[in-house]
Amino acid sequence: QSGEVRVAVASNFYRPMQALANDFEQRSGHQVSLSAGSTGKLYAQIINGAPFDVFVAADQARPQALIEQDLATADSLMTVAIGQLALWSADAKLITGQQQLQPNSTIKRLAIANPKSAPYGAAAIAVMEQLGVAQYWLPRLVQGQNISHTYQYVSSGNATAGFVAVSQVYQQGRLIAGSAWLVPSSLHPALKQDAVLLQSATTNQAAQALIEYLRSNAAKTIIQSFGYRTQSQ
Amino acid sequence: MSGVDLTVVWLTLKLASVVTLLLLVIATPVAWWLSQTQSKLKPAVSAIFAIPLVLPPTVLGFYLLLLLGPNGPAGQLSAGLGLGTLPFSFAGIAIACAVHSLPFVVQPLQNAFEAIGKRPLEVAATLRASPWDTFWHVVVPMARPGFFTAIVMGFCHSIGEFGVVLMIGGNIPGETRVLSVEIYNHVEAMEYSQAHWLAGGMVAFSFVALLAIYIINHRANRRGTL
Amino acid sequence: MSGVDLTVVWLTLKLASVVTLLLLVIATPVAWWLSQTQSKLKPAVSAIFAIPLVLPPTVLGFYLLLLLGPNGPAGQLSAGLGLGTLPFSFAGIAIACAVHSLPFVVQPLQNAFEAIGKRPLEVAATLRASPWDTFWHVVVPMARPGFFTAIVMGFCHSIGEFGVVLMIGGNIPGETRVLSVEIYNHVEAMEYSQAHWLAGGMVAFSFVALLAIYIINHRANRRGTL
Amino acid sequence: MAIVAKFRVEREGFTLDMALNLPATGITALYGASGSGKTTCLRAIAGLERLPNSFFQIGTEVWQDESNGIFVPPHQRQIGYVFQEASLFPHLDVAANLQFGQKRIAAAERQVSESHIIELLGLKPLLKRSPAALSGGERQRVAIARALLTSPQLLLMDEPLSALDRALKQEILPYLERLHQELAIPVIYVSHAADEVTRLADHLVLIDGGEVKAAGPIKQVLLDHQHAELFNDGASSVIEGQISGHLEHYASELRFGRFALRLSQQDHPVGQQLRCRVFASDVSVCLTQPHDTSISNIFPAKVSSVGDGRRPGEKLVTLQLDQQQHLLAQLSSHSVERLQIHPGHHVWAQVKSVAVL
Amino acid sequence: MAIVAKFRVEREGFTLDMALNLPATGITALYGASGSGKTTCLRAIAGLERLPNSFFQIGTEVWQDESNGIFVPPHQRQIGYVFQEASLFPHLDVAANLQFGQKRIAAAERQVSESHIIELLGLKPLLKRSPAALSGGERQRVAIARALLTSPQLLLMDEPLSALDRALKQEILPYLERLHQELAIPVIYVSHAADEVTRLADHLVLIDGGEVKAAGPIKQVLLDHQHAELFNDGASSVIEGQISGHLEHYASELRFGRFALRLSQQDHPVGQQLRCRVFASDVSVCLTQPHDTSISNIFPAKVSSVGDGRRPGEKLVTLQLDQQQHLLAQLSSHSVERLQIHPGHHVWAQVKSVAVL
Ligand SMILES: Nc1ncnc2c1ncn2[C@@H]1O[C@H](COP(=O)(O)OP(=O)(O)OP(=O)(O)O)[C@@H](O)[C@H]1O
Ligand SMILES: Nc1ncnc2c1ncn2[C@@H]1O[C@H](COP(=O)(O)OP(=O)(O)OP(=O)(O)O)[C@@H](O)[C@H]1O
Ligand code: MOO
Ligand SMILES: [Mg+2]
Ligand SMILES: [Mg+2]
Repeated sequence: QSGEVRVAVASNFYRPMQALANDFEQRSGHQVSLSAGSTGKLYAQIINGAPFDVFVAADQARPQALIEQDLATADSLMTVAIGQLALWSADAKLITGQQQLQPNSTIKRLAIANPKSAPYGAAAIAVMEQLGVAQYWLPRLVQGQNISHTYQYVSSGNATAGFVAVSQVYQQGRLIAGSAWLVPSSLHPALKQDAVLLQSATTNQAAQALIEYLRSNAAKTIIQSFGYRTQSQ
Repeated sequence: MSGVDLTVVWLTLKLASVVTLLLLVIATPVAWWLSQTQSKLKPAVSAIFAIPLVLPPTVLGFYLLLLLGPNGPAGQLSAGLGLGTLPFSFAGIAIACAVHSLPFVVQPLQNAFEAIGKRPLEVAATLRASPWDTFWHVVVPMARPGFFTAIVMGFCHSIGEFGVVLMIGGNIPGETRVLSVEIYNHVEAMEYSQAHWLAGGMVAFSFVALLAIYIINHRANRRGTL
Repeated sequence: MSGVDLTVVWLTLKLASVVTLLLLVIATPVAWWLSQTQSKLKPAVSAIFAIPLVLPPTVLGFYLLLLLGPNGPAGQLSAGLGLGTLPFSFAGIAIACAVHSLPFVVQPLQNAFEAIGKRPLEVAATLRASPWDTFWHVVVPMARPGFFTAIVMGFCHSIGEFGVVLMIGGNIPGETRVLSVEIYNHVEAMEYSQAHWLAGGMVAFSFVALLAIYIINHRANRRGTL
Repeated sequence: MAIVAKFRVEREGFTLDMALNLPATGITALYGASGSGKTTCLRAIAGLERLPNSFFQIGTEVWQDESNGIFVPPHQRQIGYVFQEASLFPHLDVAANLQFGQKRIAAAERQVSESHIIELLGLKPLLKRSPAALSGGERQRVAIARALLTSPQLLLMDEPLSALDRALKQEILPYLERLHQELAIPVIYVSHAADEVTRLADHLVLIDGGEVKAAGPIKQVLLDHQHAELFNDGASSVIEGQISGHLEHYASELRFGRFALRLSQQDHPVGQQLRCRVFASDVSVCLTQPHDTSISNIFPAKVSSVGDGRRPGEKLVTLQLDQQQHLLAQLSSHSVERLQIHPGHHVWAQVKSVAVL
Repeated sequence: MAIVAKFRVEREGFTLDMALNLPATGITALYGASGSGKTTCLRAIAGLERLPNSFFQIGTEVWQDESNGIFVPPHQRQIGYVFQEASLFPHLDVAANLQFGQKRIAAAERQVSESHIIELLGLKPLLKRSPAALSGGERQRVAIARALLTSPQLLLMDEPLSALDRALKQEILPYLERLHQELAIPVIYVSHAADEVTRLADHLVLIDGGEVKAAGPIKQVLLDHQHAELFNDGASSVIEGQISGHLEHYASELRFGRFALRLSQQDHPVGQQLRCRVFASDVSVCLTQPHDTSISNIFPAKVSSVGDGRRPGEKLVTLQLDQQQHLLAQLSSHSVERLQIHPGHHVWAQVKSVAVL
């Protein structure tokens, strides 16, 4: 019989999650309802009794913290996707590679996500440190609250370029607009996004089915099509 | 607009209406007390009722979440009374929203009440109207501009309410996902054209609605006092 | 509190003060016009000035970003005037914040102006006061409760302003990182104890500040009219 | 029935300290200079001002007795109040203003006819107007009508007629008189206008600097030379009598003691008690009985005293008609000297005009 | 100097249509029933009400001429205005209210002494008070002082004294008179009180239903029987003469034509023009010259007409003293018949009292 599963999903993963949910609903007959929010907010809501079954975070820390508090089941923990970082500009000619990150760049203002709350932001800082240009960029940064704000800063031209998620600027493996440099994942800690089944949903078969589904290859194909990498089993 | 969006619009209007009603019920006696009292507590009470303004909505939402959640004192009380907990329910966002908009409603009412002065109350008393009667038949009609402002501000602010609702409500479709949250969802999903449509529609609708009530109010004012 | 936090507090107070001033400068003539006009445009203008209430702050911020950005009409104008673009600057968040808080300031002022009635203006005219003179020496003092409310609401709302600032500001330390954003960041980052300290401090400080001005206002009221 | 009141309050530069003992019938005038405390006293009676250590009783009902913690709030006192500044409700039209109080009393208690009052006060064309579209006098008339329509047990009026012109006053005054005669509503009436007071009042309370300087039946208070200065309307005396007949030439005759006074025609039936006021300035004196004069009211009298008038060169002469009745005459010292008017002399008092009260 | 005004406006149930041509000197009274349009007219003069198709000119200054698009806003008209309801600024204390207008005129133009006015109107103890802590009369006095302190070119007063008691009026009236004599400020004065009007006014405009019924020098207007009803104060006549001497017994003598009138003592020097009002009700008639009467003013006169008085049973008799001077006498029809008073008869007019204007 068909059940219902309520998913709290980090905003950056909202689009792939919609596609995943559609596919899952067709396959299983279960109903999925999505609640998007920042990872930190969703976490705060869950520890205060939010009625969610599955939590798809933007990082690994929050699902881990839930498991430690016995609010999520440890055996359900999985890495759903691994984010990729891109230096992107709305200007089609601007970004030709990492050289635009060197001092005296044509980039006037560089947008990143808030490194404190968004993993993509922390990753961007790591990249700049790796390249030894962090000191140069620090006073030239603007921070979006999350990766979606960051994207908006760049796409509206307010920031010349910014570190965004590949998933935001690529579709079917092609850049949608502007110019970009795909940041090698070796330059920053992996942007692993974990999902977990919440303790309150251990008897919810639809929720368990969704966790199962997320591990499936079908799901991975969809996730990859949004510009994420997935973990090999 | 899709079927989902209509639910969202409906929920938004319902929220704004419920909150406005709630606000009037709470703010009217508070504002009246503040306007009439000689008590030394007046500044303290006034300050308390202005506090929700100072806190960022998300932060306010966060603390309301802590307070009303299953571990919070208010949450334990409401659970103990068999009411369950309020966050992530329509009642929850309505209450949170009301807390956040309270100052916008208390202030204009208080100003309107104070502007009436003592004389009309005295006249009403000499015409045998009890304080309660006077309140309804003299104070309320004479404070009409204040009520009008309070209602417009309370209603509009509830429609635009976002941070508190998102925090307390949890973006749950059909229950707590209101228009502002839906626009946020579209933006997050990079569905900008939908976001533009929704936001544009919201502005257009609000403008027409506001225009209508301002025109009605304008007429009523002309008919009424100078 | 750390050194960083003090910068943030300072910036927040500066923002709120600048915005409040800006609001008074913009809202006072608008409210005065609205209170005096016989024009048919009155309801339309009123409605326009209420619109910022309806839009969720983040959405408003989003559109202001588009409008003020280098590709937006306002941005091109400001760039053409050699002013650069406004987003990610203190001036930018101040303007955005002012747009968002405008209704809270226009409304109480308008109500206060309307409550004065025509007679004091007539009396002032027969005592040789020009309209300008009358405005400053009769209207403003008589509308004191309205100005008080407008200032409190504008100032507090600017302190609590969040969505718009977040969007337009870019969280630049010392420039656009204000208290509300800082607390929000702590909440997001699971740094709850820092969030509690900051939020608690903010509430406590605001309460004391509000209490002080309410007490002063209370005294002034007593001394003034009945 | 009596009204007993004791009010005391200290204000910056003003102390009110009044003890009043008034009959709870008829019209009592509070008369005094600007700032003497009339409005404060009226407000205290209505309960609008709760003065500490005060007491107010009307008949058997105690409305305020602070020593026993009694204070009946204003809306439970069956009063009508006409404020010094007509205070109409700006959000109601004239008709709704009128009905405001009337609606709030039981139908059985309504003793005042709405249509009658509307006609009397000429409010018909104003009923649908907003108070802002009324002239000053029109506003005041509406306020009077509104207070009357609550059929009060006690009517308090703070200079209700001062915004009205004489013709309107002349119409309203008899109505107020009749009202209090027919309905026996006691009225406390604040006025600056001596003619209103003398016409209307049965009792007079002279107030000065927050204190009661004199109180009593108007005839008594007015006759006392001492109060002429306070009352400020020129000395006068009051004649009370019975209508004894209606004469040709639109005249009526009032009998008092063994005398008769010729008046302009009165509507009242024969036998009706009537009160007239004779200003000292309207009384002249002849040594011999005048015959071919247009003055109709001439009485033999005995000079009982000669006092100083208000201004130098003026004398106030008290003339005794009989045991009961005195008349005051204001004469120039010149005439007093020329005619040798001294106490004990017999003269003829000519009364040029009489104001029926 | 003259004031020329033409105002027209239609309101629900009221039409104002006035053309006025007044001297821009002295005091002009607007007199009329409640709702007759006095306040509207005054507001139009001040420019507070901008009536369409209207015109106003004072001296050579045109303040309003709609056909030429001229409209001087109120604050540029050098007027003083006392509103019907004292409209003090609630946010200012009495002193600041007084200074509000004074501060706004150049020091050189200040012709009215602040300390003098404060003393005259007894405002000293009130200076630090808030308007809310004043009695009704006190508020009105502050409003009068405030208007005077702007040293206006034209003073507009809307029933300024109706909230004041007689004693205060008696103090303020002479001041207003002197003010307009010394400073030559023309005054337009709305009043219901006939005694104020006759005392103060040089010109009288009778208004009824939004129209001017009569206008002219007060002596002329009052003498016309027709207007007695409108003026509503009882008929009277005005005597204008010169003080010819001060007598013993605190009396003065006024010479008019070949007659002399005995008055209470006047402060004015010999030679001073003076105006008195004689109410018809204060004049009685004898067929033979009375001798032993206290009435000092007795004149031979010829009956020139006998008309009906205001009430049945009353006659208004015009007595001619000489070519110039008439006196009105109000007699009962009874007396007229008894004494056979007909036009052409010679009688003695006894004037019991005279009001110095
Ligand atoms: N805004 C208005 N709309 C309609 N009628 C009005 C308005 N204002 C005044 N009136 C009417 O105009 C007439 C004249 O009013 P105005 O105030 O000039 O009278 P007034 O002579 O000053 O009377 P009062 O002695 O009672 O003050 C009145 O009948 C009044 O009802
Ligand atoms: N709130 C107050 N504070 C201080 N003094 C006051 C206050 N209210 C009234 N007074 C003073 O009390 C005195 C009496 O005032 P009240 O209004 O009773 O006078 P009134 O006799 O009615 O005078 P009027 O004839 O001028 O209306 C006045 O001197 C007034 O200034
Ligand atoms: O989806 Mo996030 O947690 O706002 O980057
Ligand atoms: Mg009074
Ligand atoms: Mg008037």
